[in-house]
Amino acid sequence: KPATTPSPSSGGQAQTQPSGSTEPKKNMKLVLYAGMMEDHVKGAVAEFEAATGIKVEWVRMSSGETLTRIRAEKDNPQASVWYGGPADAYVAAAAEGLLEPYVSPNAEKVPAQFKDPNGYWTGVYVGLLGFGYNTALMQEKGLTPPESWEDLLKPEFKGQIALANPGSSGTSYTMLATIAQLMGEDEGIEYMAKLHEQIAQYPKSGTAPGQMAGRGEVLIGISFAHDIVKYAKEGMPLDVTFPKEGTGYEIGGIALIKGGPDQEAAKIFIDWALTKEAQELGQKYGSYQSLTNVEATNPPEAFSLSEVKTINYDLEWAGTNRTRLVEKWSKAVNMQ
Amino acid sequence: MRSTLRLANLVKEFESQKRTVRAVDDVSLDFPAGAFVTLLGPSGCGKTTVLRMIAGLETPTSGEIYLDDRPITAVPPNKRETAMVFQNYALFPHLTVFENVAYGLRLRKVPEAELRRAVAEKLEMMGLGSMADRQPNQLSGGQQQRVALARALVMSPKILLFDEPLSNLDAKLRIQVREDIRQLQRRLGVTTVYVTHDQEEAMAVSDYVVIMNAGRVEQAGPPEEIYYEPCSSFVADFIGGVNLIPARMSGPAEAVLLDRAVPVRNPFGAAVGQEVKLALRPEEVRLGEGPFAGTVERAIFLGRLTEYVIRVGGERLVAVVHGRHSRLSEGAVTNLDFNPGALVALTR
Amino acid sequence: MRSTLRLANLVKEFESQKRTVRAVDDVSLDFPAGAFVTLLGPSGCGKTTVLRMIAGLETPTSGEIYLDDRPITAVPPNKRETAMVFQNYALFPHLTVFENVAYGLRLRKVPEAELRRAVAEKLEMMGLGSMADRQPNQLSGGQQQRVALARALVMSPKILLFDEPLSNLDAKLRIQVREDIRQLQRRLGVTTVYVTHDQEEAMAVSDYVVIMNAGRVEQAGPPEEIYYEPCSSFVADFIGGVNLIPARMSGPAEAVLLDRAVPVRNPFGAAVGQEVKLALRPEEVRLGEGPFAGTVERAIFLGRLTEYVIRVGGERLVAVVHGRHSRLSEGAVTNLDFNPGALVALTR
Amino acid sequence: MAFPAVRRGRRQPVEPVVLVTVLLVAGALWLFIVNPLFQVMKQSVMTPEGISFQAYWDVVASERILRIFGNTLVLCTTVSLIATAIGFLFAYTVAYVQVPLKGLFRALAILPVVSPPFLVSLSAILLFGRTGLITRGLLGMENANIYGFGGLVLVMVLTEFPVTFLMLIGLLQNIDVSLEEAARNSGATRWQVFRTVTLPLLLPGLANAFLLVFIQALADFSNPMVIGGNYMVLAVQIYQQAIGGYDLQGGAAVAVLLLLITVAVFTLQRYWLAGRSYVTVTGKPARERTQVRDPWVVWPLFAVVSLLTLVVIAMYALIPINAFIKLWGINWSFTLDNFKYVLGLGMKPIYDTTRLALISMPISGLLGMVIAYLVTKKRFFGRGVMEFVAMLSLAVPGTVIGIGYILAFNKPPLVLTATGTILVLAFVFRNMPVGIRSGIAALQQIDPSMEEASINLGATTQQTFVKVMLPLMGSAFFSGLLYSFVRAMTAVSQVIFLVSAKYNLLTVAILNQVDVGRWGYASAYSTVLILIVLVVTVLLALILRLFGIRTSISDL
Ligand SMILES: Nc1ncnc2c1ncn2[C@@H]1O[C@H](COP(=O)(O)OP(=O)(O)OP(=O)(O)O)[C@@H](O)[C@H]1O
Ligand SMILES: Nc1ncnc2c1ncn2[C@@H]1O[C@H](COP(=O)(O)OP(=O)(O)OP(=O)(O)O)[C@@H](O)[C@H]1O
Ligand SMILES: [Fe+3]
Ligand SMILES: [Mg+2]
Ligand SMILES: [Mg+2]
Repeated sequence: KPATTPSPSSGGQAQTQPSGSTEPKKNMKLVLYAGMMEDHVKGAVAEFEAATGIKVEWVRMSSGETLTRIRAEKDNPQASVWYGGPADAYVAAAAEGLLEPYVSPNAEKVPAQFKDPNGYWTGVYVGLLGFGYNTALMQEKGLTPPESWEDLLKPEFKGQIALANPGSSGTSYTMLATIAQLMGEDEGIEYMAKLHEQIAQYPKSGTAPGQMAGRGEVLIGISFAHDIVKYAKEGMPLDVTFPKEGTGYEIGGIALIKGGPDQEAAKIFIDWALTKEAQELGQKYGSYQSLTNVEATNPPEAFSLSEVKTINYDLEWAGTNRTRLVEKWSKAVNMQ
Repeated sequence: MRSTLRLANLVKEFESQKRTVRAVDDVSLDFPAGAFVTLLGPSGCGKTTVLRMIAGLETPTSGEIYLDDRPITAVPPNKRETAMVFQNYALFPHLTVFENVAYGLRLRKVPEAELRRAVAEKLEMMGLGSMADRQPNQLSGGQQQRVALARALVMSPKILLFDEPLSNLDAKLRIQVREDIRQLQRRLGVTTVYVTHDQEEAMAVSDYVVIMNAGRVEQAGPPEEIYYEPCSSFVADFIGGVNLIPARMSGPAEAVLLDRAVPVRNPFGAAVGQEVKLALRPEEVRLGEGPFAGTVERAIFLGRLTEYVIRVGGERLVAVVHGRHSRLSEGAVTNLDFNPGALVALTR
Repeated sequence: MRSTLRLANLVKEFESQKRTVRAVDDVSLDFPAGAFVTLLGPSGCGKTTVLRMIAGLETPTSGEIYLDDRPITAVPPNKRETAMVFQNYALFPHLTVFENVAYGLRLRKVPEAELRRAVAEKLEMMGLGSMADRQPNQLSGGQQQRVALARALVMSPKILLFDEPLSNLDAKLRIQVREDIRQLQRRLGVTTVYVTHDQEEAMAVSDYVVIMNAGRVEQAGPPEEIYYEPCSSFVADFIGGVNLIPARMSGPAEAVLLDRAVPVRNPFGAAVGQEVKLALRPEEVRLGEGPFAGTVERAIFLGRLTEYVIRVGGERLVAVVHGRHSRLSEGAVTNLDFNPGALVALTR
Repeated sequence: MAFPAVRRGRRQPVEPVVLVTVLLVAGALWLFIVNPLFQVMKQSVMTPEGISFQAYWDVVASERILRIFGNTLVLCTTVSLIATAIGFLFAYTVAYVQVPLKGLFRALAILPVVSPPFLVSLSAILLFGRTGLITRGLLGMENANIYGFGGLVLVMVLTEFPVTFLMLIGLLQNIDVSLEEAARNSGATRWQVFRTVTLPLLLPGLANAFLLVFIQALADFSNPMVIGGNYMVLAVQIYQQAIGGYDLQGGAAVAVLLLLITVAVFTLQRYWLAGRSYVTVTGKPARERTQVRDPWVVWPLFAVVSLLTLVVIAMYALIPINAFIKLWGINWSFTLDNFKYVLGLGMKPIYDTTRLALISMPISGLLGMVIAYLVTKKRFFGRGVMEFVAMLSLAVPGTVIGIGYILAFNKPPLVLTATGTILVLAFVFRNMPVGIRSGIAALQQIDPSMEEASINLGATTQQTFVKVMLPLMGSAFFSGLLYSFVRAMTAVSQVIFLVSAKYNLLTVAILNQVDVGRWGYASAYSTVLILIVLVVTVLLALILRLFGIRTSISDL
């Protein structure tokens, strides 16, 4: 069993006030694989660099890409922090021994529900799955927005729904796992097969369905609510509803990569990312997730977990059953 | 069966880079039935263009072509009863020898049995019987030549056209194939137009030779007439090595050559006192005795004959001596004379 | 300055499709200093291969090449002091005329001033002075030829090599350029090896002619020797049209030809009673009188001469008559005789 | 691999330079093509429990994968057929028919070369998507669905047909005119000439074009990703299985399956088409072809070709236009925001991409020419293998190469991950094949006497290569350089795994944007990219001219 205590390596001390940085950190640097939106990462990194003087290099990748990459680099890891992107990939990575447990002193502000009990990863934000629908189109067609998973199967939505491919998108896998947990595995797959009939396109990335709905290419896009909100703020005629049966969510994680260089700087970064200030940065760059630091103020646009009915999402199960579930799903939808 | 061909005031202009090139300039010619007529001239003089207009591959800018006295200028090439043998043979590389020869007949939808007979007969005639199933690239140059000929003949064309058919063959083969072509043409009696720039070849095969220069006809006639009665320096020079010696007419049939009055033929009526060129064939120079004296500059042994370059006065004359003889060495001094009637006064 | 070249037992074999082709088969030759030697033979006899071995472009399978008595077989081609003029000239299309000629000197790092002088001199010599800045494709065939020659000469090679340099030129130009090459070689005195399959060209330019057949040397010697004293039917035939008449020796210098005993030369010592071929040059046949009677089958006017094909007994003889004469028409009957000493008995 | 050996051939025993070059090239090919691919294959059989072929069994047993396999073959075949047909139509029209605007049709061929591969997908969505200009705007269609097989075929055909056009026009122009005239003269109508002479002569060329498109389509990943909808193909499956499903082993097994198709296709091409080219370049200037002028041929062809051209132009013009539009389909107002965003994220990706592409360009171009030269002009053992291996990287999906590169170069002795070097290497070895192809084609047309003349004048092999062969390969060299530059600029799949924090690449950024549906940003990025490519193209042509290498840029 991995230790729950911080690793013995020194330096990664509590750092609620990062401005207290001194000389040695000036020479420190850090390589980061990030799963959030490009502009968010860029902004966060800039703030961090300004605060600590640690130079950060980063690459944005989808969670699957990041995992594959970390895995391929196992013998000689190139990055030390994995920042953002759904925690189920983190769970998979932890199971393969790719992560180094690290419990940040700041993690105590994060409810247990949003972090790994063994300290392999810690949540930085929470995103809720929602139905983004095109308000203009919905009105034009005189339809009412879906209020439940069942609603999605309505004939009027046939060919009008976009859902990312669960094979490539963490977002969409979250939905798949949610359905499986909500309805039971076999019934869930059956539901997904029925839903397949309604789907216009399975884009690669989880944010695309919201966009597509916003542009009116489809009526409904299943995405994370915060993305839909973001697009709505950018001018798209979008609004969000949540399934009344209960929706799933993703926890955006952060973790230390095992054997990565610059472990010390990495810990400083993780500590920083969990601070109230760092978490509140997101909204400046159009990220409207709910925040995990209990002291942090949610952006006004974000939906808090208390407003929306969520299921009790089992990340561990979702992570360990991913291959099987995706395979089952692809089989079900492709073999009809 | 034998057809006549007539070209009336044919003109062909090409547009090239905004300039108009008059490749063929008012050519009128009569091709008697069954004749073997050769178009001879330097590169670019328009020979090929004339041939292609006859085949319909090029449309005349003006003028008219008559086949058996019917105008055919508007008939498309695939409807004309002409068959052409191309310089590079233009055999279809994707078809066997048999199919190459059968090509035109298949287009005519000749029944299979008849087609096989006709093709086999022509292949036999050309000595290609055993090669029917080969691809063209498995044949030697001479064999390819004959396939091309068979392909043309099998169509029983009214006019047979050749565009420098021998220029890709080597010297020995060239002589052999030209003999074959000539004999075949005699046998079949099909009116033939043949293009070449090799004067020996032209003379060897033709009933009539047409000398072209810069798109125009310079002279037309049987080979001997052209050789012995050239109408211009250009023709004289082109039809075979000739000495062209500047001289002045000193009488109606006499000119002053190297300070000496010599009798000349004057077919173009040069006036007394006029500057002319005296054409003199090298083989008409007799070495050893005569009123002129010269120095041998070069002696070139060519087997059958020896060529001498001799400086006489200010002129350089080429003389040839045939067969075995005691060779004049370079630098030797010799007297020389011309055969009677050998000097022809040319006015242009 | 003048170099000698010697080939000793050169053999070259090619592997092609699992078969071994012996392209050059035990060739030994001595090239005297400053001589102009021509390799002459039918297509595929190995001429080019010999030339390429001299240039180092091909490695002999066995045998040795000596330049000024030093073996050079192992010297790489770029280190050999040979310069080659290619059949297709092989001018570098991306370089101007000047740069083409300067190419080799630049590789030798000749100082710019000297280089300019040397190149300009050679261009001048070739009459290309005004064309230094043109691209090769802006030149006529003859001019391209001369650039290729200038490019070879500027290297001051010990051996000058030509591979059918004239075969891409037209008839008139060919004669002119071969004269130029010959005179230049005389002037510079550089030992020259020249490949051609045109016998007239070979005789016109060479000090020595080497007749090759199927990879072997058939005969080597001055042109006249080869022409008048061929050692085999092959040579006799190749060096210029010849009649080869089967006959039986009836004495040491006498053979029975068409039922009649005739005096023959017997250089190869054919035994009495032996079957031989009598070589007879067409120009040694005298028409009009003589002990033999024949029928004219074909009369071909070729300008300078007229060729007759005459059937005598069971034989077909070719005779040529030079210059103007009253033509024998086809089908005419004529008597004929041979010049004394014209018949040579060949044993192979 | 390739070992030079002394052979009794036309030349001297292999020169030391050639020997060394062959060894070096062979080593490089082994290290940077064979080795990474081998690593991927190793992945597919290595399990914690030891070597196992279970992954292959799973692949073969999976109906789904077999179905995808079928999909892939159907798609590639359809695309290749249509692209070849259209390319041929264009080529024939330009080479044989007296139509106006020939220059424009020719210029068209360069468009797909200078633009990122998935741009057409993007444009297709903008034009034919649900909110497409044409589908929604023009036709008022509500439920147009561009995603899927149809859209894929449309997009891939539009990207690939110019390649077949370029290939076929060269061949058509080289067909000896006298063959067609001989057919005419034998009584064939124009149509009969086309059917019995032109077409059969071009058949090997058509097959070649078909196979080239087939292989490219096989490896194409970004178009199916962007517009494929539910239509799965192998290249995407590899990605999703290995990346999305975290199943590298299964993905690798599928990749090997795809590799098998490639090898089969290559082998087919090599042995079936070997020596079957009827089109010969004699070097003699042939007579110019008399163009078809009959109106009933000219105008229908012109109409079809113009229409296609219009579509292509529209597709490409849309990108820069879209870059200035706020929100396609919703807010049509003019904006500079997209450029602000792109430039705001920093010039770094733009700068990095250009720099790496520029570095890889001459290496890839030269190496390509060297390999072409070795393969065509030198004899050594393993020549065919060298040619095949060098071409291999073209036919493998970039994702596979990318994974192979991390697997191969993230541990001693050669640690290259996170360096610019690995990107440059990936670019070089992936982009070289087209240079090699055109180099080989160019070299085969150069008379051997050129080389011999140079050697005879005292040049060594290196000098001959640099001073004669390279300039003579001018336009092939140029297109090799240009292609490798553009492909480096626009590369996506193989670099997803190779981009490091230090080097962020433009196309990855573009694809990310396309992916999340931010087309404005993607368009702005692409516009910048196309501008850079155009500038480099022109500069390159100018620089090469200084070296005496003339290029065909003036034709374009
Ligand atoms: N399609 C064309 N366009 C422009 N000019 C042409 C064309 N065809 C021929 N010419 C020009 O017309 C002239 C005559 O050409 P033609 O081919 O008839 O000459 P030729 O006598 O056959 O010469 P050669 O002996 O070289 O074959 C030349 O100046 C040639 O350049
Ligand atoms: N590289 C090669 N591989 C195989 N065979 C060859 C090669 N080069 C030449 N040969 C063969 O060697 C023989 C002699 O060829 P070579 O080129 O020397 O002949 P040539 O006398 O120059 O003929 P031509 O007059 O046609 O040029 C021919 O049979 C030829 O096919
Ligand atoms: Fe000749
Ligand atoms: Mg011509
Ligand atoms: Mg040769």
